[in-house]
Amino acid sequence: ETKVGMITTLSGGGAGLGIDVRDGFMLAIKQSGRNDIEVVIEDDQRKPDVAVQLADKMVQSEKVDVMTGIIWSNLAMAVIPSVTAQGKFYLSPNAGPSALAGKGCHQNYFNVAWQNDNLHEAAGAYANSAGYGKTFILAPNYPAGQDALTGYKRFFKGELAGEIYTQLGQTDYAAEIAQIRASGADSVFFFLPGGMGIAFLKQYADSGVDLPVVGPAFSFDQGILQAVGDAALGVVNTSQWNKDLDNATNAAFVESFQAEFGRLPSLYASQGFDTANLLISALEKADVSDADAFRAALKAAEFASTRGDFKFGNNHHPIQTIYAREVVKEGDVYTNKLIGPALENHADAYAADCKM
Amino acid sequence: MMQERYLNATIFAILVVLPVWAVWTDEPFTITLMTRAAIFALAAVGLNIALGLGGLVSFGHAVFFGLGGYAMGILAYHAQTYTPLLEAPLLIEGTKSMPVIWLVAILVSTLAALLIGVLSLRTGGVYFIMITLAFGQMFYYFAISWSAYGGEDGLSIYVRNGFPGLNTLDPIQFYGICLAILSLALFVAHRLAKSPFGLALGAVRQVPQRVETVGLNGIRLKLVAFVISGAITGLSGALFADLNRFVSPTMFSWQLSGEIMVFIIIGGVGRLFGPVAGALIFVGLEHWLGGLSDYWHVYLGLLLLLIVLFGRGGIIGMIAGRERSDV
Amino acid sequence: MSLLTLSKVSASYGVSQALFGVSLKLSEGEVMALMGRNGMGKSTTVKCICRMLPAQGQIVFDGHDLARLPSHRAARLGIGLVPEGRRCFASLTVEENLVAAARKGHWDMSRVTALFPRLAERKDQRAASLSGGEQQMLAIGRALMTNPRLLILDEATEGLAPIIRQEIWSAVGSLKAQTGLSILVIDKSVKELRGVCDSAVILERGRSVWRGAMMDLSDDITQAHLGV
Amino acid sequence: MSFILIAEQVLNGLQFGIMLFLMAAGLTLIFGVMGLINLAHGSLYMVGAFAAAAVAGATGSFVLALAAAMAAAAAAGALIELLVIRRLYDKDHLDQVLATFALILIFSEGTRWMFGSFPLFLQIPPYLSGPVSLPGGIEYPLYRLVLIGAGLFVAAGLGLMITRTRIGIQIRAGENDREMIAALGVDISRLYTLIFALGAALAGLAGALVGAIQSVQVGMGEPVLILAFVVIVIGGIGSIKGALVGALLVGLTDTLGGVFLPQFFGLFMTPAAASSVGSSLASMAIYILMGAVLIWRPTGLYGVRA
Amino acid sequence: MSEAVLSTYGLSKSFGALKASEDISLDLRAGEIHAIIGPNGAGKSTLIAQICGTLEPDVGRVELMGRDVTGLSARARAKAGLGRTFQISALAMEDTVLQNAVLGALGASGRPWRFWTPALKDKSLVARADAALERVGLEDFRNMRTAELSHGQRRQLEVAVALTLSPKAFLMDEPMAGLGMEGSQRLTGFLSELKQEAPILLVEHDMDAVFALADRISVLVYGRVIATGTVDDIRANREVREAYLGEES
Ligand SMILES: Nc1ncnc2c1ncn2[C@@H]1O[C@H](COP(=O)(O)OP(=O)(O)OP(=O)(O)O)[C@@H](O)[C@H]1O
Ligand SMILES: Nc1ncnc2c1ncn2[C@@H]1O[C@H](COP(=O)(O)OP(=O)(O)OP(=O)(O)O)[C@@H](O)[C@H]1O
Ligand SMILES: [Mg+2]
Ligand SMILES: [Mg+2]
Repeated sequence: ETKVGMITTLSGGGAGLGIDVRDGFMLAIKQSGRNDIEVVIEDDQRKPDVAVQLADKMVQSEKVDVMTGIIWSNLAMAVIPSVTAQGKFYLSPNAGPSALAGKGCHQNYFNVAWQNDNLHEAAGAYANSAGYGKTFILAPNYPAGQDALTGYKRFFKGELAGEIYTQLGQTDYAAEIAQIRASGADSVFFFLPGGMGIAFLKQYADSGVDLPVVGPAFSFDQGILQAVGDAALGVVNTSQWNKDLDNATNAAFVESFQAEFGRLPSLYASQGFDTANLLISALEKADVSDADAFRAALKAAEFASTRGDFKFGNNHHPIQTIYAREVVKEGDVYTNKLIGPALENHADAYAADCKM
Repeated sequence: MMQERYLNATIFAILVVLPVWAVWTDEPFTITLMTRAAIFALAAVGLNIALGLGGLVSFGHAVFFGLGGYAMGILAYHAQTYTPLLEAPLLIEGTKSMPVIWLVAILVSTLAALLIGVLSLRTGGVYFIMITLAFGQMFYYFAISWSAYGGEDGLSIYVRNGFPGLNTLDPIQFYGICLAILSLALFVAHRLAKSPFGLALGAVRQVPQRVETVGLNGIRLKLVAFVISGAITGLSGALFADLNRFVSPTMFSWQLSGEIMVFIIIGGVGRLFGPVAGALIFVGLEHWLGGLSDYWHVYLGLLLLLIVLFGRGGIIGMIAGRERSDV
Repeated sequence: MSLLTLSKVSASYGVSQALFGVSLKLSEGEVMALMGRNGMGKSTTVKCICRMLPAQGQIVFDGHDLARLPSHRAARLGIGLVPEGRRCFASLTVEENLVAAARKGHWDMSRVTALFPRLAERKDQRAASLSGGEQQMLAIGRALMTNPRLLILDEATEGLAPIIRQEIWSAVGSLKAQTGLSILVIDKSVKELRGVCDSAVILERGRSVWRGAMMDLSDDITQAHLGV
Repeated sequence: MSFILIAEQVLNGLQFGIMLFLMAAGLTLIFGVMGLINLAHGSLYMVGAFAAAAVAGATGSFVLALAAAMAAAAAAGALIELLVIRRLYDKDHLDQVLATFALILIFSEGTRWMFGSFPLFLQIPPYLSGPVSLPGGIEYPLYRLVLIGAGLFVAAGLGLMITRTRIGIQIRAGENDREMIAALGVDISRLYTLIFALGAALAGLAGALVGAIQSVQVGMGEPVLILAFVVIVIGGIGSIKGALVGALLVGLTDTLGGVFLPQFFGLFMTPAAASSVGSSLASMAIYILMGAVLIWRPTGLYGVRA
Repeated sequence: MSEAVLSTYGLSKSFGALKASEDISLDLRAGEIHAIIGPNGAGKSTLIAQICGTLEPDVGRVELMGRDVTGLSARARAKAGLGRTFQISALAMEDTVLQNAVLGALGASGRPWRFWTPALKDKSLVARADAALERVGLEDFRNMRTAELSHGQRRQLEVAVALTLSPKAFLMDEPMAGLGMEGSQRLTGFLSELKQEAPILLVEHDMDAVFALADRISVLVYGRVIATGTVDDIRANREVREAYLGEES
């Protein structure tokens, strides 16, 4: 019997992501047919202090062996160090803050999604290949936003037409769009998660500025695209996964997810699904109580990932291919179509700092 | 109707007995919950001095909570990374000692309360509510973008700070510290309410013009109340940060200011044990309802509504009668 | 016929009971004084009539049982109140105070300002900055603008200059004569009440202890119940 | 920086201000006129946006969507007024804060219950989309001009209603002394229900109009709520004119602060640092503005002096 | 003639075009009651407000015991010895009668910055408060909640609070307002004793009381003092009768 604690966001504004991770995760558990895995799920309400409490509860009262589920970097930073310090395993299905990839890496911490910078780096690489020479970049003024612009700049070779930090939670982008229009840029890169991205794209589309837009998958994923509508059509975004990725695991996942929940899976659902499968693959080889063996089994990552090949780098973050994809409309549904790899077998920039 | 003093004693007994029972039955998480409630109660005891005694509806008390939290976060962060907090003009080192952190937390929130108070007390009523809210938002946005200390990610401290002679990592011992401080604060609040200062403050809340005509400075009375209030809430912030071994800008958020206020309203405004009752109930509800359904906020909302609509004077008022009695 | 009848009305503020059975009968066109020392329940009786305070017992106005009506319905039946403490709408101008609840009838802006020329002078001033006496005039004017059948004056001459008081009393007299208005008056000056009222009720500790025609109100009685 | 860009940013600031006014209008009405701190105002805004999105999705008509937004928000407003709010008028602000805080919880999660956790789709109709050219060579989205028009229209309508009509006078009288205005024969309860519903309808309208260019999602009302409070407090509670002026000030401060502060810091910092410091300050700017206004004028720009 | 405790010199105040006070010079002497009467809106309350410092005069000066207090705040004037009662009772309704009186004593002691010892255990404060309560005849009600007092008792408490401050001069704006006949008579008797303690500047429309109490009367009309004199002088003054008294008197 293995006990898994999942802390994720199930209420409030950001609940969609947490629900997808949970659904993907539970789907994999169900498909595995194992009934010796007990999953305790709690709602963190997207509040760091609540997440910390819940982590305490999982460790102290529920006595879980493995934890997972956190969506947001700030919550991850609050929970993961102390959980791993107490000897528990943590498998991150989404957040990958740089602090935990470099100096702060930990042998019991595995990230199954990406290091935060990855998708932005891929966006920079894509911009090069698309021949953009002068990009206007913007992101909210908080650590993930700062990482995003840094990540993009790390790979983008052209010049910057402008660089703006917007307010977190901002909903009106008229001023920024005016600056983009006046900047002489030939393309725009933005990282604006959630509602901010929806607002930006709608307003951008309505403004008459028609420079090409690049961004990470977060603003163009399945859960959100329907709300953006036509304004997102044709936008290129970067992701390590897409529903038309050509491998058998993925095809089966997409089909079974749709059958189970009546909606298309999102990036987050795929990450939840992969996380659970990684866990199951390790459990098949070793018991959690044998920490070293279990860790090695995780590290080996011998499971069928929805994104095809999957392996961990020395810092337990994925080394994977990140793709460019394009927003299209299939019938009534907005979704993404794969264009091609933007960065192949890409590791993160912090791995070298990890002494492990 | 139960007399308020017996009710208070009952509440206090819960604070003492429940954690002991939790240790007995090996339910460490119950202790964590109780610690959370005790710390929130402390924050609300602080606010209650401004709100209950002085009638100052501060919608920005999270400022002090957050400052206390960051006082702990920053000092411990520098201690844990062995970097000095300040080199010139004088060297200031970080620390992992709770008493020192508390002092700093109190000092910083006192200064902030002084500043905010001087500016905000020029206004009154709803404007006061809103200007304190504005200060809260300023601190919140500042903390989010202050990347030196983690910005929105906040700061994690890997090991709980120490208190001479105690093992703070043991939940019950840390709870003991929090309970002791809460009790002390309650005692202070009780004495304060009865003191000449408290009498004058109560009069300022009810009839400001009268206080002036007996030659007392109403604004200054309110300012001092606000500062004391901020200092206590600041101290609670430091404890909260230590409970979670983590600080983040959410400690400054208006939702948190609102929650501190909600504790008081649930418990009973201006009642000595109102904040304690309110915090216990709120934390309890949050915990029990959270397990019921994804949509548990609906139930929480309904319960709160019932309390306002039918429980005039908060829980304490419902049980011990509406009139504030002299305990 | 009787316009307003109270029988055995009692009422309380929270736990403390203020009225213990007040009865009175006021006829159409009658001017009645409600008398009593401080705190004996005069204003409380008025609040019960105006449905600002729940009451036990029977209150019948013009054949309608007031007990079941909300405050505004009672007022619409024709009860005009000049409350204790004036209660002008502080942030409204004088003119707005007057029109806020006006209903059509004999009394309109021009008649009210003719009665109190001062109000016309202060037409656009906010009520809060009026002098005490001006506010009192405004409160009376405001009640008249609703064109009531029963006017209730609760200490309506308080804080008014003697000369204005005299005018008000003579206005009360002519109101009765010209418009057949019924009036219930509370005032501290027994002497002045004697001049204008037809009948009186004396309250003591929340009970109506004396009722009768004004001319029957002897000095002994006032001495016993009012201390004067 | 070119003149056109500056002009355009000033226009953006004004436009944002009007948008804020649209969001604040209902709140001014309820807060200023009825003296009720309604934290649930943002929820009514959200209800409007969701209703609009649902109806637009079903019928494809934007006009119907707007009507539905107003109707749904008004109905929700009337309902909560009857069930909850009317018991709060004579209580102090604290109880109002708690009760309406509870309403936020109920509305937010209730909406999520009904509509799911994902943002909904609501779009500008084709006949209002795209930019138009203004004199001076400025390209400006037509829809935003429509928003400006709607905001000014609401401002004028509300202002007239409150200051000129008898209903307006009665409402203000009720704010001073509810019991007294009732004792004079005005059915203040019904009036307040109507006003609350009207305020809610305005919130719903704003939610739908603004939702079309922002995201329609659970929790969308909360940031709006705080901004709306800032606006009406700067303007002075109870003053429609104040709300309009306050909204324009906030809009200009926010927009121009966001644009120019980073550039200002760019004069002596690296672009990345300047952008970060500048935008931190910019995000605090409106609160600094509000603090400054209140310190200078403790009851706001057009508030009644004590 | 005894010396003036309180004097005003040329006080003037306008609200827009309205001259609420115009060049008002008057004084209050030891041991006397100086009544101010005049039509509604004549500027009596405005005058009181200027004397006690809640309203700033446009020009003019106020002196208390020979000291210029014009620049001082209301609070400083209260400290300097101006005792004031409010037209509408301003008392802490949730507190007891004693607590209200102790508040006054606390103000008189000038030391509200004591955070530990209970106020009601401070003997000197309580003694002072009790003395004042006894003075006005409220000693039996000292532990009652102020909200439960009758209107007349509240007025008495107002005076008691003012008494705790041992003022040099009293300012009273319509103290009889809302009192019944009997209550007015009692208060009249009380004020006639009180004036020995400190002189009273009295604004009142109750002519029975004014004529019974006042040593001197000043008549204010349209912001101007049109007459000052004894009760008999004023009663006999035709202008005053026309403007204010009417046929009564
Ligand atoms: N709001 C209130 N709450 C509690 N008790 C009250 C309230 N108002 C009046 N009372 C009490 O009810 C009793 C009757 O008061 P009421 O105001 O009716 O007297 P009154 O005859 O009008 O006196 P006055 O001449 O002083 O106006 C008094 O004992 C008073 O203390
Ligand atoms: N803030 C103000 N703005 C404009 N006018 C004012 C203001 N305050 C007072 N007034 C006017 O000044 C005049 C004098 O007012 P004041 O209150 O001094 O009169 P009063 O003599 O006390 O009258 P009363 O006997 O009726 O109380 C009144 O006409 C009043 O309307
Ligand atoms: Mg009365
Ligand atoms: Mg006056």
